[in-house]
Amino acid sequence: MTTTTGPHPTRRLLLQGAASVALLGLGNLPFAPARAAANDKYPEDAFKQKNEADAIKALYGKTAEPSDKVKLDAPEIAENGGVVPISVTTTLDKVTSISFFVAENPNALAASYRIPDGTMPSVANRLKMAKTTKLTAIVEADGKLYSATKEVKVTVGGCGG
Amino acid sequence: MASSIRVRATANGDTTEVQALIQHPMDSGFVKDSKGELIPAHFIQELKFECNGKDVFIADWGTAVSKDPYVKFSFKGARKGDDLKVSWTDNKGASDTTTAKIS
Amino acid sequence: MKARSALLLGSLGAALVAFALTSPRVVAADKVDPVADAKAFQNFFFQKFPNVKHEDFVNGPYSMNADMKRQWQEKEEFPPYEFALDAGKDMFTTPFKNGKTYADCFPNGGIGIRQNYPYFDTKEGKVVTLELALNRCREANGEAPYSYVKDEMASLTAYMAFTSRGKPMDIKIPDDPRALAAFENGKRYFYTRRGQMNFSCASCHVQSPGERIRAEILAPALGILNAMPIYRSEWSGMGTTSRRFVTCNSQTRAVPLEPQADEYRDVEYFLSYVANGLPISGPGARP
Amino acid sequence: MKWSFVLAMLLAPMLALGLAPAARAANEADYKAAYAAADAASKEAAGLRHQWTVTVSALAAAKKAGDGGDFDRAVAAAREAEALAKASIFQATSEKEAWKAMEIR
Repeated sequence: MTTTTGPHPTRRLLLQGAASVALLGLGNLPFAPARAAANDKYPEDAFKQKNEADAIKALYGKTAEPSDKVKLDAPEIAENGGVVPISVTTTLDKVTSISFFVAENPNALAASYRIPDGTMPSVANRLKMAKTTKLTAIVEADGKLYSATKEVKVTVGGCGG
Repeated sequence: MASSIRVRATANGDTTEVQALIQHPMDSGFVKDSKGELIPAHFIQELKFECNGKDVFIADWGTAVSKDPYVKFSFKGARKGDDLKVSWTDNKGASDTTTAKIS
Repeated sequence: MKARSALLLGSLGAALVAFALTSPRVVAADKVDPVADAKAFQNFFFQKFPNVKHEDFVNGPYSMNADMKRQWQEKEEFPPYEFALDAGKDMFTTPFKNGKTYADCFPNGGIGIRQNYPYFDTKEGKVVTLELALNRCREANGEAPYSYVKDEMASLTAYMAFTSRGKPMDIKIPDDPRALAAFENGKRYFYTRRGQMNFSCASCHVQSPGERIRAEILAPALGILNAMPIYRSEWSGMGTTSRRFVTCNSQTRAVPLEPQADEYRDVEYFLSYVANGLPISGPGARP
Repeated sequence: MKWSFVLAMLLAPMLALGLAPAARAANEADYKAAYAAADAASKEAAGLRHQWTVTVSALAAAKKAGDGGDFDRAVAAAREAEALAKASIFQATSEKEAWKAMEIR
């Protein structure tokens, strides 16, 4: 198994990610009005986006900032890439949407949940991951986006056959 | 035919915890079958939970949700004995619905 | 001439003595002693993993790794074998065309008896496993047998296992030389290296349980069948004991035998007997 | 020690190539003979219930190449299948006693 990259490169990735998103954000401000909350119908376009930054933009139309108020719980090594138990909870209030992005999947956006008021801001679900990947959970609270990220190692099992 | 949705909704105090397991292949469209042909995408896109006439939770799912999908959440404002309506539709237009009593 | 024959006799005698000394166990091994084997087998694992509770061994890889155990417990809140369990319950109570049901084929109506399977059938002189008994019940009632590696059989065994959950494994070996031979044959199969990888079951499940084989953690051999049948995320579906044996063989690049071949029945007999006393935990969820 | 080891590693392949006789192209008769030998060994391995999956696939590859007239590849695959089958036969016979070494006593 290739040795995994140390912590500093993931920070570098994050910075690059954030930088490119910011640029994109600036780039299309004039013509695409940023939609405030996740709209109420099935976000078809967001699910089609390949990479994470485009998916976030298509779903929320704005960028997220990492926040330690978003608690993302995922295994360090997935027992199986087909069934990875993942959950997120947050102490932020006025949460209207929670979404999960699996960077290395064919389409980054995995699942998005609309949280009406009166519903607790926490979700547990089981997602598929194609390979070792960065997993990002995004919480939309009071119109702003907060994120948490974790790396999940994924590989096949058994001795090969 | 038994419903494809298994729901457990338990209320303690004002908070109701809901767990759902749904029988569905959730084919992503990226997987090949034994003969090497792509299995077409067939996955639940929207899963809705309603209680006392109000949506309490709506899931928009893509191709990365596991087979026989599971979800857990909790919400306030319901009491023991209330009905929780659960319904899903998939990308082929199929759907299923069930109603569970909050215990 | 006399000297030479004396010399010959002397060397023969020495050889015999040497043979006896060097392999006392070999002589003793000829007499099959399942009770001693089971005790030695269990002690090996209890000493190798002193802080694993004895009954935890039946949880396979999850008894070996905390992170995996957490993922398992999350799955167990609403386990993926729920559907197979319900299907098995329906099938168990749906009568055959001739009006009979599985309950008529099994002691106690098939409820709470999984811990006694496999058993040695003295009439047939062979080991009979739960999967074999279920198919024989179907054939006896004019129904087509199920595949040993597909979902229908897994649903039936899942329901029967569920009705025995927590009961200690209770396999009997009658005082019948053929039963002892079947036990020994199962033991031999378990320790015999096969396939191009040149692994035996013991290479992974005795020498390195708890260690990783790529993404998976290897389960200890003790109690490894107590959770059968299992829902495997790898297969995203149910798996019977037969399916597990067949796929394990092909992983080591050994051509699998036909399901319910004598060797598989005997190795299931051996593995179940040495796990006597450990609780049934089927149906199980595994990676 | 390290240098001599590296040197040996470099020399060995060159020597082997140089010495190999200029093999003429295999013909159908060579293929038939090689396949028959491989098939016999494979059947023996199967009889001992110790067959390897790689033997079966090498044998199939040999047949496919043979049917397609590519006798060089067919003979090579047949020889590989025979070697694999013989290895599995050796494994079966040696394990008759060797398994006891791993037995928990």
